[in-house]
Amino acid sequence: MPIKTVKEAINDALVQSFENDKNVILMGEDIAGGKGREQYQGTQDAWGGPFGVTQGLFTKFGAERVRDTTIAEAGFFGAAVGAAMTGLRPIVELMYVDFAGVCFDQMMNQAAKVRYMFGGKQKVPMVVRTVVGAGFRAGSEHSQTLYSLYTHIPGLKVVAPYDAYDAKGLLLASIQDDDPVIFMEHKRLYMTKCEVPDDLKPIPLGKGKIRKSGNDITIIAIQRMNLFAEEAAKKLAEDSINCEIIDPRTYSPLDEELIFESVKKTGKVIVVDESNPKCSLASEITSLISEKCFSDLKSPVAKITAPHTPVPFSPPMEDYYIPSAEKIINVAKNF
Amino acid sequence: MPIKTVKEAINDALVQSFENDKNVILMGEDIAGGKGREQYQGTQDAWGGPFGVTQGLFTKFGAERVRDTTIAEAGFFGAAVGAAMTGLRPIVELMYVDFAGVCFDQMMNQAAKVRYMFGGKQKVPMVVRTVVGAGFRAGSEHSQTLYSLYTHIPGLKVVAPYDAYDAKGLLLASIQDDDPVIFMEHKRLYMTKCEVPDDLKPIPLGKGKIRKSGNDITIIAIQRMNLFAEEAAKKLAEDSINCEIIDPRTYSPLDEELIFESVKKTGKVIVVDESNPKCSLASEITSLISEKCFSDLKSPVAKITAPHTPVPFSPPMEDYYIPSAEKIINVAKNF
Amino acid sequence: MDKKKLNWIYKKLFTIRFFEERIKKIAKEKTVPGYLHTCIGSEAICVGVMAALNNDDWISSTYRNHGHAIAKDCDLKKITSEIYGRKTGICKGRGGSMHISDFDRGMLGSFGIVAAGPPVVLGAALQEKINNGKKMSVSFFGDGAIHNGAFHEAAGLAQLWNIPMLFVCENNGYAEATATDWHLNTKELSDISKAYDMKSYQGNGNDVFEVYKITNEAIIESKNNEIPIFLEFKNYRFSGQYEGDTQLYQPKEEIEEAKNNDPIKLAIENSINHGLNADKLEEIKNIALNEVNEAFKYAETQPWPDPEDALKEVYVSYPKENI
Amino acid sequence: MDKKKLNWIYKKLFTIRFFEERIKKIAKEKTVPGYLHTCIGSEAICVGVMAALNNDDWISSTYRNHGHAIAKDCDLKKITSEIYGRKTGICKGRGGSMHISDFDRGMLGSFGIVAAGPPVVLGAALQEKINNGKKMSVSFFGDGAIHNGAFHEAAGLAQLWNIPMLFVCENNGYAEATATDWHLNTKELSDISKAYDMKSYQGNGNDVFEVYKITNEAIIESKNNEIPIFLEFKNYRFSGQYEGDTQLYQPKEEIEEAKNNDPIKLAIENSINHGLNADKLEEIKNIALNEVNEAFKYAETQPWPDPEDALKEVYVSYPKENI
Ligand SMILES: Cc1ncc(C[n+]2csc(CCOP(=O)(O)OP(=O)(O)O)c2C)c(N)n1
Ligand SMILES: Cc1ncc(C[n+]2csc(CCOP(=O)(O)OP(=O)(O)O)c2C)c(N)n1
Ligand SMILES: [Mg+2]
Ligand SMILES: [Mg+2]
Repeated sequence: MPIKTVKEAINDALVQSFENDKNVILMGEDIAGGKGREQYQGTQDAWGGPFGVTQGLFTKFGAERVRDTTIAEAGFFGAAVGAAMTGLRPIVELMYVDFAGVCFDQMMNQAAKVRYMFGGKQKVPMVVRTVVGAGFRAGSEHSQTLYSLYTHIPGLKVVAPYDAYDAKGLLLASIQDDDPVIFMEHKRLYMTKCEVPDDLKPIPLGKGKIRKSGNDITIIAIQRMNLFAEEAAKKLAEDSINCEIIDPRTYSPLDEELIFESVKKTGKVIVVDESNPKCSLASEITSLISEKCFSDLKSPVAKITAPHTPVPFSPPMEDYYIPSAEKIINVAKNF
Repeated sequence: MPIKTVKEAINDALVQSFENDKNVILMGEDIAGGKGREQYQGTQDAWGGPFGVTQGLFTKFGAERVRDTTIAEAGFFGAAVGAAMTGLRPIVELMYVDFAGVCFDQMMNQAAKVRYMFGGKQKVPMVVRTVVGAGFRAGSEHSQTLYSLYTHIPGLKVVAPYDAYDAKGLLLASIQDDDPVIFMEHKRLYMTKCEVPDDLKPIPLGKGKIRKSGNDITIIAIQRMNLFAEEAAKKLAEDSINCEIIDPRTYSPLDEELIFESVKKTGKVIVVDESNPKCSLASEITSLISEKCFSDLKSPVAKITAPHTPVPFSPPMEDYYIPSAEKIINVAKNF
Repeated sequence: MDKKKLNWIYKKLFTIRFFEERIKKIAKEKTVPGYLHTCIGSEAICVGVMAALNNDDWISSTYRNHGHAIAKDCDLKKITSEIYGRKTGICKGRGGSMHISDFDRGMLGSFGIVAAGPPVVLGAALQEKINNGKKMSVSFFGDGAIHNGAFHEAAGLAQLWNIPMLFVCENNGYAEATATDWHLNTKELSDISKAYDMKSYQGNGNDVFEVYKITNEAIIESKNNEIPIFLEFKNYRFSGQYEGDTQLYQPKEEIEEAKNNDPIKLAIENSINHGLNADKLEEIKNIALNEVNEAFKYAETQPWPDPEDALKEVYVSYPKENI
Repeated sequence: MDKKKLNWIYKKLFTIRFFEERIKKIAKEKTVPGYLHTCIGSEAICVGVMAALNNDDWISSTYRNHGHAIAKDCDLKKITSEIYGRKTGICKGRGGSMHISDFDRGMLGSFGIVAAGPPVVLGAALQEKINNGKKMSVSFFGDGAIHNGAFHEAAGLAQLWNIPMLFVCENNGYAEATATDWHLNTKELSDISKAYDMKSYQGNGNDVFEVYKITNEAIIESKNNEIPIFLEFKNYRFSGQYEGDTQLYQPKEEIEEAKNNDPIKLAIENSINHGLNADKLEEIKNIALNEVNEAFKYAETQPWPDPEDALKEVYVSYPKENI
């Protein structure tokens, strides 16, 4: 089976979706980089966005469907809403999720609410692809995750794949989905690899995944945190602590059943989230477990999150900011 | 002692702050309503914003300090950040918190982060006054609370008073505070009254309030939910269930101690939040309690929130959407 | 102009005026819940623009949407029922007066957020362009919206991408309590379009025939040249920002003067020139009034939604237990 | 021009160029963490504008801020230390290259969000106006920022409120990988200011003396008439968007041609006319190079921050246990 990076898997899913459905279009900044000077051949499509994820699409599918935008997120996010309502399946790029604040209104008040408040006649099948995450030495304004901002808003779906397999399967599903989906790609995962079948089917939104089964402790890991969860689980296995790792994969809707079942089995839970702690996914999942698995819990759910600070630039501070395998191990050993 | 509405108390706090500190200014839409036609006397200052909260300020303090803005929230919120950094104490109005999405970037990335990411030399003493809340038959785009959006962001403080006394004291403190504060006023509370001393001192941010003491159940009520908590507590008293009601009043920072002490005493908790449930304040508080008071809890913390839907317009649906005294009573009785 | 269209125009003008007057009445009586924004003084713009559109063309509106919805031929009874918050409302009672919208009539939505509409309409127009569709796309917004970034971003992209669409700005003299000229930097509001080299036209928003003519021509030009066009129609906001607004900031003299240009008055005065005699006019008026009365009668007696309807149609698909 | 200023200008030009060339080198060697945006080709704009400013005037910058910080006389060692992520960095290592900023030098901030700066500078300028302050306020941004709503909202308010300030647009031909003219609706970029009837001037951004002259005159006009002014300086972005960018989209011929107008080359050619002889020029160059070398030597040996420093200075006051 072919081995792919997350980046390639996403590109594959995009190409496949473009080929299968002529209503799929893409809008974003610098996705047609270089096309500015038409007189120079061979320079277009040089970028595909800053991470090169969409490279090749402009050449393959043309300027009509692969639309290079100005730095006007409120404008083209709104356009995606209108295009989605009238029949297209637009994908829009928010280059970094840190820019969420310049176009949050179109997601929160239009994309999320038109179906509901206008009486159910409309649907908004759009996907926001965006890049999240710390650990890139990218500073306070290019490193946030902000999962919870979108998860809080009814009407939006939130998806955050960990590996290339899930990235492809979930993106295919997101593009086919009839609701607005925020699809979050972690910049530190782009180059990670795994096997991805060419004929991979869409993975239904709202279904979590047990990345490792175990009986002693449930680790619920948000996106990149699966990396640390796996590391920790390996180390803990040496001490005969057998962890179950759950990747919820989608945060709205959340696969509560999968989580609760695991907690019933283990009675001990660690939730690991790279976000700031207050009103985070970690808080949400913790509160759900505390409510629904009250008598199953042997000790309080442990939350491991970033502190309540912006993301610092300097490596020692940023490394301290991000949850780690060590932190998970420490908590696990103290249960 | 004078009896004041929340509206009057806020106006008082504004006037007092303007008088005490010449660096205090106000920016917002329609706060100088009518001034547009200078040739007509007596028509200016007719509005004071849609709820009339700032009425009189324009006449008292003039156009220089009471700035009528265009509908350009990203522009004047950013201006508030710059003005605050350079010595003023700007207050800006976000007419309804539902418009948060058009100017969230300036709060999340500038107001909240400049101090931290630029090395601690700067401070941003600004206050965002905004109107929140359902129950006004104002539909999906004028009824949200969005407490958790701001609470999630490190660098911001979040304040939400329930009564006129707290509104005045907390607003005085917010304006004197050296950090950016989101001050949330609930539209359904504006006309409620209580005693407010003329010489009320600022109430420190980060201190909750026990609105009623009791031993059996702790009800933690977010802003307007205190109304229902009190109603419920009265009814429950008839059944000899003695509730303690805690109003955290500020959500960032949160008075965790006060909450934990109460939970230690009662072992039973209901958190009531008018917001949508996911990644809400209710989830945050629930997760904190579940972690820190694990062995004190006799049953799982009960969350009472709105459903995961936009706010519907029609009264029967909106009433169903909003938590109620009945819902609190039902939960309490089933503990 | 053909007779049918002429009759349609007059009927719509009267319907909107009668409707809004009735709304003002029930607002005073507090018969209906929530905010009510009426559009008395905007009838010629609503009707003139819509007369130039096909039934299935796309529009967006704002919280001040009654006139647009009526002129877009949305069901009057269902509009009214929506304002009353009833189950049979055009949005099933979930929207209310501010969000009246009927997708089946090309109404993309009535947005409560100032300047949220132009980007959305840009998207509909983009879709038409990509699919070689024939529908025109029109965004209605007020003089206050031109200061907002979302308008600018939509305008810039529309021009850049050669998107046929109309930006229709109703300059009614006020944004809430603030007079238009209090906030205007340029001599004319439509000068804002210079930032994008966008074609623009101004017209008398009180003259339904002028509005119709300008819009008609603009649509042809926009489609033929594949360009967006900015239209500014000047009129006067006789109503307050919302019902209950004291309007203290609107000088009496100003209101009186504006009455000379009341769009309904002008239309009546013009009717003879267009070959509509007094009897016919009276007949149309009566039909309009009757329909309005019927709509309110209908709405008043409609059932309330079930409380649990609040939980429906948030998503196309989502696990029920997670709502 | 007095000698001191002249020397200052040349020294800053050289310092910035040497600094950025060194940054390019360490970027290749991967000596420093994170994104690095260099400003080779922007030296004349950075230095020309700052030469017209007082030391304590307010500016905002972007992620492409090294030149602005150096021209604003921020401590070179601390700038470098910041880029290296060290404890003695100008932002204590919390900002990094993208956020270099020194409030004590009037640098309000280097913002990573495109067009976030103009509104913030508007606020500083508003403060000066209200307090009858004397400081000028200048927002630097790129050609890409003019499409963003935040720029438009700030520009509109500045004009409306008669705020003396400068909107300085560096039109360096590219916004990331996208050529300026690919996105421009108007013939000239500065035409965007027409939307606000805002005064605007264009200048050759490669000629430090022209930039200085235009800025100087604009400051006087802006202060005297209490108006904002929009300045467009054209130059060329020799660097990629960030270090590591392949720049495939920048045609070779274009780069070669631009070299004829390299701001440093032009300044050297012009030096004689300004009464600076070759020896003096060489001396200044050496001092500049030396300072850059010292700064990097300093930075390389600085201590790392303590990990727990991550928890500091989020707020002025906040309970520690809640962080
Ligand atoms: C982003 C945003 N800011 C503020 C408001 C509050 N608001 C509602 S209507 C209005 C005035 C709009 O005036 P105009 O565009 O002229 O439309 P009109 O009401 O005259 O039709 C304002 C400020 C809003 N709805 N959205
Ligand atoms: C709101 C926002 N959208 C997108 C980006 C990503 N981005 C960073 S720089 C840039 C291009 C800016 O170009 P320009 O304004 O010309 O400045 P230059 O880099 O040429 O100095 C973009 C799109 C951003 N930082 N902020
Ligand atoms: Mg108006
Ligand atoms: Mg540029």
